[in-house]
Amino acid sequence: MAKAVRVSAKEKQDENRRRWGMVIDLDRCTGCQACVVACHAENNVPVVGEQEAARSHSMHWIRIERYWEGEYPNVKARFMPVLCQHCGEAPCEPVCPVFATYHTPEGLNAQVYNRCIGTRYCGSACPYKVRVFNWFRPDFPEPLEQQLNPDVSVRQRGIIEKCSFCVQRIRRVELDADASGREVEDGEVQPACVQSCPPSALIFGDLNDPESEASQLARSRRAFRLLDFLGTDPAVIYLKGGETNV
Amino acid sequence: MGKEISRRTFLKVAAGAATASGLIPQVRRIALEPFVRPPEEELPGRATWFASTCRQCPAGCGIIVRVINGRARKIEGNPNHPLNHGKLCARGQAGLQVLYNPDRLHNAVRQSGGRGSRIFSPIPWSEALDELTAALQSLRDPQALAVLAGQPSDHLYTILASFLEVVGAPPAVIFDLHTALDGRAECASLSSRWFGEHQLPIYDLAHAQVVFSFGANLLETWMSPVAQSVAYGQMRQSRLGGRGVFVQFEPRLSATGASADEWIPVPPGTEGIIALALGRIIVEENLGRAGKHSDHAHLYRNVSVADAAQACGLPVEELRRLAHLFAETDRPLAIPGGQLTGHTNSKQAMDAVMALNVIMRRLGRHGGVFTPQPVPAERFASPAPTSNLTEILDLVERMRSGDIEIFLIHGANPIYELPAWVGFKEALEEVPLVISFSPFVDETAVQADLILPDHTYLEGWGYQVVSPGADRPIISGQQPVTQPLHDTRSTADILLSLASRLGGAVARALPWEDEAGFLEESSAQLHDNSISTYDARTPAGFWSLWRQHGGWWSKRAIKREPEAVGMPKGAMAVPAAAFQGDKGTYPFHLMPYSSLTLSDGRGANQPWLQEAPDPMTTARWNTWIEINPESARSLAIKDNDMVRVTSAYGSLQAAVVVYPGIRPDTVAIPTGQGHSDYGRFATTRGANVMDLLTPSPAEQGNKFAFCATRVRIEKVGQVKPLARLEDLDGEGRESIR
Amino acid sequence: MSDREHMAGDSDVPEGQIELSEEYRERLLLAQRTDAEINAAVLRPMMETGPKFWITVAILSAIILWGLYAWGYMIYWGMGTAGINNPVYWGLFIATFVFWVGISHAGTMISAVLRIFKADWRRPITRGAEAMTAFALLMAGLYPFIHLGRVWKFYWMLPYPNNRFMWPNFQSPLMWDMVAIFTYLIGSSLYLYLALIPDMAMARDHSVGWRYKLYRTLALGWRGTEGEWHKLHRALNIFSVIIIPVFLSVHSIVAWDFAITLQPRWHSTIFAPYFIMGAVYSGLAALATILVIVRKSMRLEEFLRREHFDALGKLVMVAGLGWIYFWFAGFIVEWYGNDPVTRELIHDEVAGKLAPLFWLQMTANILPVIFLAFRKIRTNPKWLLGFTLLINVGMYTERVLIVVGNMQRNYLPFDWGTYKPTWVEISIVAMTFAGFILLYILFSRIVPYVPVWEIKEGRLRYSLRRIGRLWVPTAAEID
Amino acid sequence: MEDTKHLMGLFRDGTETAQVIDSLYELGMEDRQVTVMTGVPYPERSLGRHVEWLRLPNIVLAGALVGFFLGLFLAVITPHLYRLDIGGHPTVGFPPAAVITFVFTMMATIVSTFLGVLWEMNFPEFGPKHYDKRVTDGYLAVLVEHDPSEEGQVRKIFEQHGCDSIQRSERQPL
Repeated sequence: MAKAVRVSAKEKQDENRRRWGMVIDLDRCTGCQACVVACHAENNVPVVGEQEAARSHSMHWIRIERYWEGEYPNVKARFMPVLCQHCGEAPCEPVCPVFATYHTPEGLNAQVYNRCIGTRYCGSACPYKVRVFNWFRPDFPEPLEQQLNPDVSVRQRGIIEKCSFCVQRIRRVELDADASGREVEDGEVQPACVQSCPPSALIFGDLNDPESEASQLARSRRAFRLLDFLGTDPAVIYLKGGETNV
Repeated sequence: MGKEISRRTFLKVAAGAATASGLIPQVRRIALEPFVRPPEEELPGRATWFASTCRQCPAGCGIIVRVINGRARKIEGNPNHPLNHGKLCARGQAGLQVLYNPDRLHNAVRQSGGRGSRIFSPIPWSEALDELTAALQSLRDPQALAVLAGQPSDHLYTILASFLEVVGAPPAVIFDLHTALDGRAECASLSSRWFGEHQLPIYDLAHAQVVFSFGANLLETWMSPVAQSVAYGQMRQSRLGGRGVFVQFEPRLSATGASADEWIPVPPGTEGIIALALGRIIVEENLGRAGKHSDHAHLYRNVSVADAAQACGLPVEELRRLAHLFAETDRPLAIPGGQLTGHTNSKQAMDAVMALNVIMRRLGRHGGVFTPQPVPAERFASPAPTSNLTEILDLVERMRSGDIEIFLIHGANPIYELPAWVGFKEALEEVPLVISFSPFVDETAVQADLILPDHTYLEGWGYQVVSPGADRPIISGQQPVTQPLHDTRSTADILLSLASRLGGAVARALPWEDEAGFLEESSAQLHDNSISTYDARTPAGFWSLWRQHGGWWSKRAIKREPEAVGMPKGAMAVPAAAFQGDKGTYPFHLMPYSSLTLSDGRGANQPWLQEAPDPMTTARWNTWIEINPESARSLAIKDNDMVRVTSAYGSLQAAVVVYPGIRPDTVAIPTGQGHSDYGRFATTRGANVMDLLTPSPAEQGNKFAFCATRVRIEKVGQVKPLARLEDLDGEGRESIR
Repeated sequence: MSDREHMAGDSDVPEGQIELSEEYRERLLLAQRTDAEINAAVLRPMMETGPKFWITVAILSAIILWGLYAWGYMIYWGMGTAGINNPVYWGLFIATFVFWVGISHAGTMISAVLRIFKADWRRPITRGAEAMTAFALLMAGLYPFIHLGRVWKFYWMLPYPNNRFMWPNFQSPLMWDMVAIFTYLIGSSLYLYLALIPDMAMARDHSVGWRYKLYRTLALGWRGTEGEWHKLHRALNIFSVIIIPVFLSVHSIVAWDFAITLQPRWHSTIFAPYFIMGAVYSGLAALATILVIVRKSMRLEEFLRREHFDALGKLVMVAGLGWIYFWFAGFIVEWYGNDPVTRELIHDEVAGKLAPLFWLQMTANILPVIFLAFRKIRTNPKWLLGFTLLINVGMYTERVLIVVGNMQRNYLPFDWGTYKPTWVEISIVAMTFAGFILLYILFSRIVPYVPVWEIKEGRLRYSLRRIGRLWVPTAAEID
Repeated sequence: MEDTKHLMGLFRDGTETAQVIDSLYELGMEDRQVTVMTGVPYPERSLGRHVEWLRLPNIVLAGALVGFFLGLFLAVITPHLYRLDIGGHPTVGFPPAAVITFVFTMMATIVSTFLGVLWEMNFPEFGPKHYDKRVTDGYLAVLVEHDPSEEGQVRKIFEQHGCDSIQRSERQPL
């Protein structure tokens, strides 16, 4: 891991390096919350209960924003899943005093739980408000703790966590591919949300690979990025709803 | 592994598995082994995947469960399964919290303080079985044994049906609220009425160009939402370009309606009238490329478009536009279901919608309507039916009059799920012996003498004949993925032990040692079948592959064209829907709808589902009532105000969600909350909308007319901030003021 | 005596015939006293602690203990016991932090800036101002700890490498914050202490018991030789030059904590000077408040006179005008830009949910500026107390609006939030207010509140000179 | 040192004191033999003494340099020891480095000023010293270290200028 972490600026510019990214087809998203629950299950995201949820203390790593357009009877609602955008120029990263969040060479905005001391500065700096804080000790009444994914740590109270693009799955696939001496194939890595999404609104892949499904979709004329004008260079690309690609 | 499995899904599965083949069959009996002496398939820290079937709703999606060190850790869709193609909905993902629920019963219990006392004392299984056997033996009349089950796994249904038949008891009544709100019984009745089939029709959503859905929330809970969502994704953005159009007709904008291109807010109960009017316009103007409509003109003889336009509050021009939109395409599709079936005119309305498919020649066509191919084996040919309200009312009546001496209940929670007016709880009190098989102490189990908890579905065996199916016959196999957590026992095994204890004809009719033996024998019926996706030399090998694949299915798509043998012959008419409650006193239509996450309330004990926001209101953990902004303004109520909702039958309190997507004359309340029992996560929150429903008079046909109640709304002066994910100051709009 | 002789000697004043107008006479008031009398006047209220004092200490200690309990409770159960949430990640804690850092700015303003400009009226109030700086900074310095999610790991921010030779991230404004506040705390404490040494010697010479031991230790062996005075002067001059850029940098960095984010209304270049101006404004107002209270409770009327209130009132007024100017300079750009989020934020403040706070802020910050323009109000302790208290209510509100008001809104309306402080936050904030007051009153009982040697030095420089019919005091430019 | 004695005179007036010092110099006293203690800082040279040359500015400057380089080390060198990409920023950027270097320079300057002046003053120094408590009550104390033979002359000078109190001074705890 240390090798993966210590990367010079020159190495970073290596063209062959992956940039993991996600394409979210808003035309397919039905707002069904499968990704939300899948994420809770995969990443041991705690549940906070009604009282704390009402105080905006809930901890979803991915949320489906619902926006109304128009008034009754010509009213429409649109869904937009929002998760960590894994910005290339992430505003959350430089503000952390202890380097608890940084950019991996593969384009992930990584959060080092063990390093975090809970200044919540990254959360304030994030324009997408996707960083969630452990407001309380996580509570898993017995035997619910047996549902926990052993590949993902359970976070302590007082630290920030957020979507990791299921880095544990990425690593597993990469290690397995390395072990058998082959390249990671497109679509082989599927974060829990992508895996579960019934209408396949979420597509994950290497944006630097022009052949990958994600990068092909990212070139669609429906493509846009959330708050692109801020210049954060997100790795999550949305495809506008209500239109075709052609 | 069929060709449909892409390489990546195969790799993904293989990567997690300890052995070279993708999925590992669960061995039939696993001795309890400590962690340091792992069973041979278990490597510490290495994941094993088991294929099984999701039982969170009756759809029967295939799942694979990641098991590490003997404990289930994650549920995912089975990528090989032809129904859900590796996808899974929120409820399916939350299945782990059924298994690991902290409020499960740990063993068989007797309610020692009397029914409703909630004082339980554990009893050994032998004693429970003795008692049950004795009770059955002392039964004077086998007709005094009644069983109510909620969409049981098909293997349990088969065993149960044989058991009841051989002891001479009436067949089990099958009811649960989830399928009732889907209108499953109505849809089945439509299928048998029109096509002479007892299986539900299949709508080829993926390939339709224009989809008109009349009340079916097919992306949320209706029938097989994952399969329909997968198809919806293909309809929207097929990789070849082209994009289907989707129009939803319903009084309240559901999440499905929100995904539609157009939402037509029809007055409750007029969906069928609109369908008729559309048909009339199509026939009259001879729209579309499907040939002449003269064959069907007689159906619409008595339809007046102008009257229909008035009834549904839409201009005639709008109806014409919709008719053109529907007809002037190659592959239109009309789907009836869901809350359409909650009206008194549902039969005629369903006919009217299905007729649109017929006049556009959509039966058996690409992107049209199909009937499923039955599984080619006798054992699987007759999956569990769904009872209608008449059968339930009949059961209640017999209970009330003291005709029932033993009442067994499995997988259903009628005290919570049935409308309060049915009086199930009161009727139950007349039954001398009530035995529940619920793994949880729910509202009905609390009224039982004995609770003999079944395994949860991740610990138990079973199979489910998928219906409505995908494009081929499918049996989703269910197998234990982990040791039973507690001292629970499979209900099917209990029936088999009962049979052997009773002896005689009963034992002969149910000769299996246990349910796994029954399953193995059943699977053998498909051994050597030519359409099977896998085959083995021996039945034992076949049974092993069955468990490895998570069931059985055909290797290729088999779609059957339905024959509309029973379609209406004469002119169709849809009567005005009747509503209970005076319009002056009760100005609003009440629309109970199935919660996307909690479904009919069975999800309420799973914190992941409680915490997952409702997609439209983003509310969590409670009950709310949706009111049009205009109506809210006229009543001077705001978001989060508590209101009392009163119908002619009952009343409840709920917090208000001012909801732009609902008709001003309608209010909507989701199901699922308001539990008085059912564990720590479910209780003490919200209200049960079923308490409000008002009975329809018998002359309107004993339908479960859940949309036919009228209510009034009064402010109670309290404020209850709902746990909404969305911030209300944003007013739900993306653009800022 | 010696000074009277000075006057007489230099100016030939006929004894008993001088007609000084009141404002001039006031300035010479102390000239009538001997050094010993001045010493006694300063030391007496220090030594006298009546029941009122102990009751106050008891109440403050109780508040502090309760606040510590609340803090412990929050550490044990998690930050969620406070009202902060997503997206309002920073609440009352950070607002109060900014407030205390702001309060700390007046001490330096008074003693360093006025020392450089040789404004003689500063002399009696410098120590009170410097103490305010040090204690306000101590309270401000608590907040970064209170605010940490895992306070038990606070030392990870200290500049030392971990076992992988990873140092803290010096690109983070929080690191700047930490070192700047630490620097300022050290600087202001040392500055306070250096100027205290001769007075410690004075107190040593006039006390017995534990006080004698304390003062003797703190005086470090001061005798008042020429060399000592000379070196002390040089050091104080160097200090007053260095501490000014430090004090400017501290509040700039606090402002940059906010301004470097992409949050609309925070992301502004004017934030640093605006914060500094606000800090000076609130700090000077707080100083005036404290002086009025200390003057009354410690009977220091002789030292803290109308001339000080007059001058301080003018400074507060000027700082207030500056604050209004900077506020407006920021506001007009934001208003004109009409960016949707900024517009929403402004709307929310001016006419929305935050309107009561906003108008409280504007009233409380602008009204005193108008009233303090009148000399009669400036020099009346009661009015001054009222208006300066009002200013700090206004400035506290301003911090809350900046931190909380802005965090409640962002680019995605779905994720807006509402913030309500809980008992935990309120208790902890109250703890720091009580802690500040307690430290301050204990300080005022332990060290001479009025810098005696500076006053005596000031007296040396005055003489009377006749201009026409008037005798006016004149000050010599000696160093 | 045993053959020198200390005499301390207390005066009330600065001018008189200056004249005493002048007279003492005329007597052939050296600078180091005469110490003046005051409760008030008299302006430099007002009492006719030589002004000492101070090392304080050099100490401060040295401290500032140390702080500058420490700041530079932290801001510029340490990020290279464990390189992490954060937000697309370069490993070292001018503005953060400037802030850190500035603050550390200032911190070191402040600390070195304080330590420097203590060092210059030989503080802390709690041993017995020649002192009179009346200094802080406004008296100017002139302490003369003299040969026993000169005592009379010194006393005379003191008396001539209206000395309030002349005493043999012994070291005493402060």
